[in-house]
Amino acid sequence: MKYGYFPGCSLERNAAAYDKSARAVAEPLGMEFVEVEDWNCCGATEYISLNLLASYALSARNLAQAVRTDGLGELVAPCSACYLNLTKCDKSMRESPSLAAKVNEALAAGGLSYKPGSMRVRHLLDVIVNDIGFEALRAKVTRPLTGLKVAPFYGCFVARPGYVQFDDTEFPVTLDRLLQALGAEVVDFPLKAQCCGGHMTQISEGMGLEMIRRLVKTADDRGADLIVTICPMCQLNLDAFQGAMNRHFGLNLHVPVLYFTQMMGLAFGLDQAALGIGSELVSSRAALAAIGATPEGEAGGPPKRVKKDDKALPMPAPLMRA
Amino acid sequence: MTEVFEPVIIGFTCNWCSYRAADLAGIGRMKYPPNIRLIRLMCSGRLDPTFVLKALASGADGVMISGCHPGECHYLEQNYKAMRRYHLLKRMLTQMGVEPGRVKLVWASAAEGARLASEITKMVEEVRALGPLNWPTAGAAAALPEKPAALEVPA
Amino acid sequence: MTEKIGVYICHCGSNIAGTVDCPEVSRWAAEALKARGVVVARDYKFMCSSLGQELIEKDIKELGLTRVVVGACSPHLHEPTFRGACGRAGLNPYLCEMVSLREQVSWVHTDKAAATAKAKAVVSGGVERVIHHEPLESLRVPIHPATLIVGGGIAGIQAALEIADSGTPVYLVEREPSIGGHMAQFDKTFPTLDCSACILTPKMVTVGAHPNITMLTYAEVTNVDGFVGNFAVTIRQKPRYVKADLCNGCAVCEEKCPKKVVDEVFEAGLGYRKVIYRPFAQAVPKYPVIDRENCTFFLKGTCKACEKFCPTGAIDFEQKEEIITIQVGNIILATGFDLFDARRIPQFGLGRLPNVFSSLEFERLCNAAGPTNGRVVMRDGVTTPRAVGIVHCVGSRDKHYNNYCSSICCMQSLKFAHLVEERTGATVYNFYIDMRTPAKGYDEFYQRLLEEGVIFIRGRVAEVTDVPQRPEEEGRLVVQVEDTLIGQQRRIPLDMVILSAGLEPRHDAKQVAKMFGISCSADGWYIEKHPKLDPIATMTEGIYIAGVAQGPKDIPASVAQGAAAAARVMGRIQQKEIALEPVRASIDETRCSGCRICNNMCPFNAILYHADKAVSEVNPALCQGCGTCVAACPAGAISGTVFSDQQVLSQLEGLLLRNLQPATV
Amino acid sequence: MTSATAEASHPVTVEKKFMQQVMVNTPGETHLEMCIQCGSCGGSCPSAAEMDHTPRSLIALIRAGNFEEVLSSNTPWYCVSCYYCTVRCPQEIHITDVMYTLKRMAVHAGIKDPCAAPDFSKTFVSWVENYGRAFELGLMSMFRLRHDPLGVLRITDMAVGMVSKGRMDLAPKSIKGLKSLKAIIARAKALEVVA
Repeated sequence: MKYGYFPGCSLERNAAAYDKSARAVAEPLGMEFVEVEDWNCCGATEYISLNLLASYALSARNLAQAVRTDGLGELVAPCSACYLNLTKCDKSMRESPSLAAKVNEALAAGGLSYKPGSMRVRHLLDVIVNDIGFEALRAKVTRPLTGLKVAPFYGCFVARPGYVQFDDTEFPVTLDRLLQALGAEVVDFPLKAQCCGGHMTQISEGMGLEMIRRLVKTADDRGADLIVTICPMCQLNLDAFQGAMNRHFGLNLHVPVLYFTQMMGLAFGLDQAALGIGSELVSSRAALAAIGATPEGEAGGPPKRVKKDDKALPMPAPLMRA
Repeated sequence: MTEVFEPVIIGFTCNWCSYRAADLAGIGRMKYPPNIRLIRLMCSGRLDPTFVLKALASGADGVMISGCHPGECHYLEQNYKAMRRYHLLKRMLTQMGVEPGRVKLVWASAAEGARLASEITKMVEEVRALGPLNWPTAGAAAALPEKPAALEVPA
Repeated sequence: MTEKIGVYICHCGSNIAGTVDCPEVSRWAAEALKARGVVVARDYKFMCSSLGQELIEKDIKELGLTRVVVGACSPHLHEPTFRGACGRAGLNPYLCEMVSLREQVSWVHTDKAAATAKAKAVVSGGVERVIHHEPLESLRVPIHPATLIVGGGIAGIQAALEIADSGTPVYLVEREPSIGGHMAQFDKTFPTLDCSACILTPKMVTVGAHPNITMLTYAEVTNVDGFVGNFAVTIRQKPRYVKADLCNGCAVCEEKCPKKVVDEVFEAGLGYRKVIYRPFAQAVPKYPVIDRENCTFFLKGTCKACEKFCPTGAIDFEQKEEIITIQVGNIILATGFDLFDARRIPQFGLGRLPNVFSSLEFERLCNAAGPTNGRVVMRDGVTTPRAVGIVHCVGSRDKHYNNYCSSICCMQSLKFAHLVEERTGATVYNFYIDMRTPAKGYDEFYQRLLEEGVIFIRGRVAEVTDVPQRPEEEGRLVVQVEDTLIGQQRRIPLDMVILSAGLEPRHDAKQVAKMFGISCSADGWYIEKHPKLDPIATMTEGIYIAGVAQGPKDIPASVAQGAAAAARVMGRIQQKEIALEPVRASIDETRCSGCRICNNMCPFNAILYHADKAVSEVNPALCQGCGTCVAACPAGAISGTVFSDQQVLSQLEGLLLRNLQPATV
Repeated sequence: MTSATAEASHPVTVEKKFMQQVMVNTPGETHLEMCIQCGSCGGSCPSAAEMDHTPRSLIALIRAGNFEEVLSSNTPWYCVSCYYCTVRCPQEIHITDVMYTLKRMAVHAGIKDPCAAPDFSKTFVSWVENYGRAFELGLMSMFRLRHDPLGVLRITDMAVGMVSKGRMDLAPKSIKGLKSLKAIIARAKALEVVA
């Protein structure tokens, strides 16, 4: 399958490992990524805070470029922020013709135009889970991640606000299932769709670090060997700021943070270097050594219905199970 | 007041769902344009296609047919018959050069006053855009010894 | 002959006159429609008042009116009134036509000129139509004295007792093995805190013993035919695998049955029951049922413990389901509600966090006859909570789930708060959006809870979590909420959280409504005939609704509505027969070509074909007057009273004011 | 539509005017008049602790027409746009988008920055406008130097780590079509009208 590919600024540099691993696993899964020609920054959450139209124009330019690059109509964004901005732009333009007209008037200044709805923007996780599917994934696993306890971390934008809804807004499960398909043991991680803090570390360090602490601490409490992310911003906060966080709170947590594409690569038996493993600041070497170890019994997770003889009262089964 | 074309639309409602929806719209003081005038039938199944032709021929610019939702007919399944006749009628009307927008089938349960009101508002706008239906003998209907009705702002 | 028509325009106070220039409309009618036979046109403040009606009667007598047109509210409201007036003055009631100037003109339009113009057209339509009215006699249908009540909850029980006591037969159909409904699951009832079972079970017993009541429990209505006065109802009696005539309710079978399963219905999933069971000790009827899905004998072919130990040999594994058909004149639907499944709001933790309980789970938890004998303990079955949070509006007042207020949750939550406080001494928090305690003695109960020191935090709970942020939160549940009265986010550590889930229409309410020919509101509740003046009847003659099935309400309101529905039915039975609109189709044999197109148009098989004469004929007893055959007849041989082609087409002419042009007159 | 009729029938109050301004400047349909003040937003907000008003009370202030208080509030600037408030709002109000609107209105009205956030956004945007792409190191260092010089020290090891791992550029890199991008942004800004 052929997709337009929008790496975004982070994947160029700080999340190069994400880019690398994404491209590395695409091949065995029979996905072809065609990178968008001369794309620009999506504006993150900052641009729209200052100029509405200009921020839409930024994303619209990317969409226009994508249409130019290939007529496939499907654009994959591994970065959740880019994914959100691109979908937001397309949706708003579809819903408001007057806005669309203005945006196109702006694009015209650069000799471009974009017809709302002509690009279907999707997150990499969505594509892998729904186009490739778990069966195909399992088929590709040569080195199952058995023995590895992972905390799946979705962050905000894949779950919310849900301009494109492929998972639950509160307790998403697709990444859990994907990791299970790779053989890893998924720990019950209730904060999986919480916010990583975004730019908070910059504008209010204490708050930002506190938000990071909650996530890392909980993953650690729940017995996770590592946290698996699907977004470069989340990875940056949880990984790069983990040291600062430890110092700030006098903690000594050490929970490595990898991308789900890196986990896939590992399970597919690809070479660690080819997946950019090692570029994380909190080293994952020790954690990854656990792979192959025999898993212990169920960690966390809601308790099963209790036996009759037990004093405990039965409880309803959860509606959604990973 | 500027001279806007005020279409006249005849609405056929069934006694059990859509006529009561119209009552409900009233009870809820929901606003819609005064361009529609309703005729009560027992069931949309009673609607003889010639009623619609007669309406258009006699000066109506559009006709709305409404009844209970499919599966909710007070007479079990008669609205399905209405639906079949509607589709035949539509084809025939297009043959006769009547714009499709002039005849509309709208399902409205007794609880859907708001829905009916908004459907009426929509249709009046569409027919206003289409302009008068210039069938022979038509035209006289709108002509009342009154100034043209003002366009309502639907709530 | 030309008719003498009287036109009467009602002001309805300012309801119509506020937007329609009524005097102008009647002036216009008298003038413009003179040529069409209008001899008098009047407008009056309230046509429906006795004075207004006298106006019409006087004119009929003095001016010899042969037709009457009243422009007022919806015919669904006052048509009987004005037909009555005509009748009293010696004019056939069906020579009166009512057009709606209120619901369909003044209330929905704002521009006075336009509304007045439309009113004129509507009146003119009425005048043209009435010309073609014929004098008719209303059809009189006998009322079968028996009544069907669907649903054995408190509303159905009340209705059944009222009617049975009046001396006419009642069939009470209940889906579950016992009557009692949700009320039987409760321990206490607000605001008086009297024991639910103590006030309910006597009524249940009376029902069970009542000579005029036939109880059909563990049974469901599968089909309804016919119309008011004479419904034919088909009921499926599920096999109990217990012979009612032999069983003495000793419950030895229950005791001996080796298999336990979680009771998802009566115990709300919080407790267990045997596979042969009565939902609860005071169940009515007293005979148990075997749950086939789980019975070891039905699964593996061995066991039969119940049969071995039954002293009366009442167990019968061979029992088959029975199809019962009954004739009834009226039907009351009291099918109740389903509890909103709070697991649909994952951030509240039900099903994920052990110590989060649904409201029904808690009802069972605090019930003396419940799984813990009324001990309020945490999910482990032993620990007493020190701090308990009660979350209001779960699944209610939320566009994602149910937009409406479930109306009982505030009081229910106050009741829970009191019970928890009383039985555990725990600190109790209520998290509410708005406190709604409108009925008799309710706000006093709120006051009492305030006195008891229950804590109230105004704010809709954002989430319930087991992830600690501060040391004091370790190992506990935490409710995160904005305390909107101080404008701060708070995290309250708790041991137990109770979700006051809202009320929802039964999952199958739509199918049931369809089966009985009534309709559901957008929310899924059964629609009453009039929201204020007739909250008991439905749009369908002979079908009444009572209890929560009509909309969220508490026990006193359900009882009141059950009794009201009963009174209505008893009135009907008293009259012995009911007058129906003579809306019927008839075939003119001379014009019928015998093409038989109409035959399969009729859903009621009211049209029979006489092969000998090669003509079709309508059986007026079966015809319901939908008119589909009238529209279908290629020869125009079928005509429908009250809605004849002529009547409709003339009204059309009138509405389009074609009647004003001499050419077409 | 409701407000439309209301407007037609009687003059719009100060309160309504400001609320409608906010709604007009927010893409999509958001209905601040529908807020029932339940606090789902304030309860869900991960950074509520930093805010001078919870989102809920900010909406109350908007409806009270108190625009000075609203536009000078730090609440929108501490919004991390996690969209929890938006998806949990029982009235389906697009609270996060409203926060963006309030930021734009504040900047447009030239309100004094209530915290460091506005400058962070401005710095970020300046890099994007001059190069077409974001430049983390530049962003962080420049911004830090301006706001808390000592903070730079606290993140040096991190920065060094990032650079040594090859995760941070030392110089910004710019896109080919920079000229056209600048033209697009310029035109967009010219077209942007904040009510």
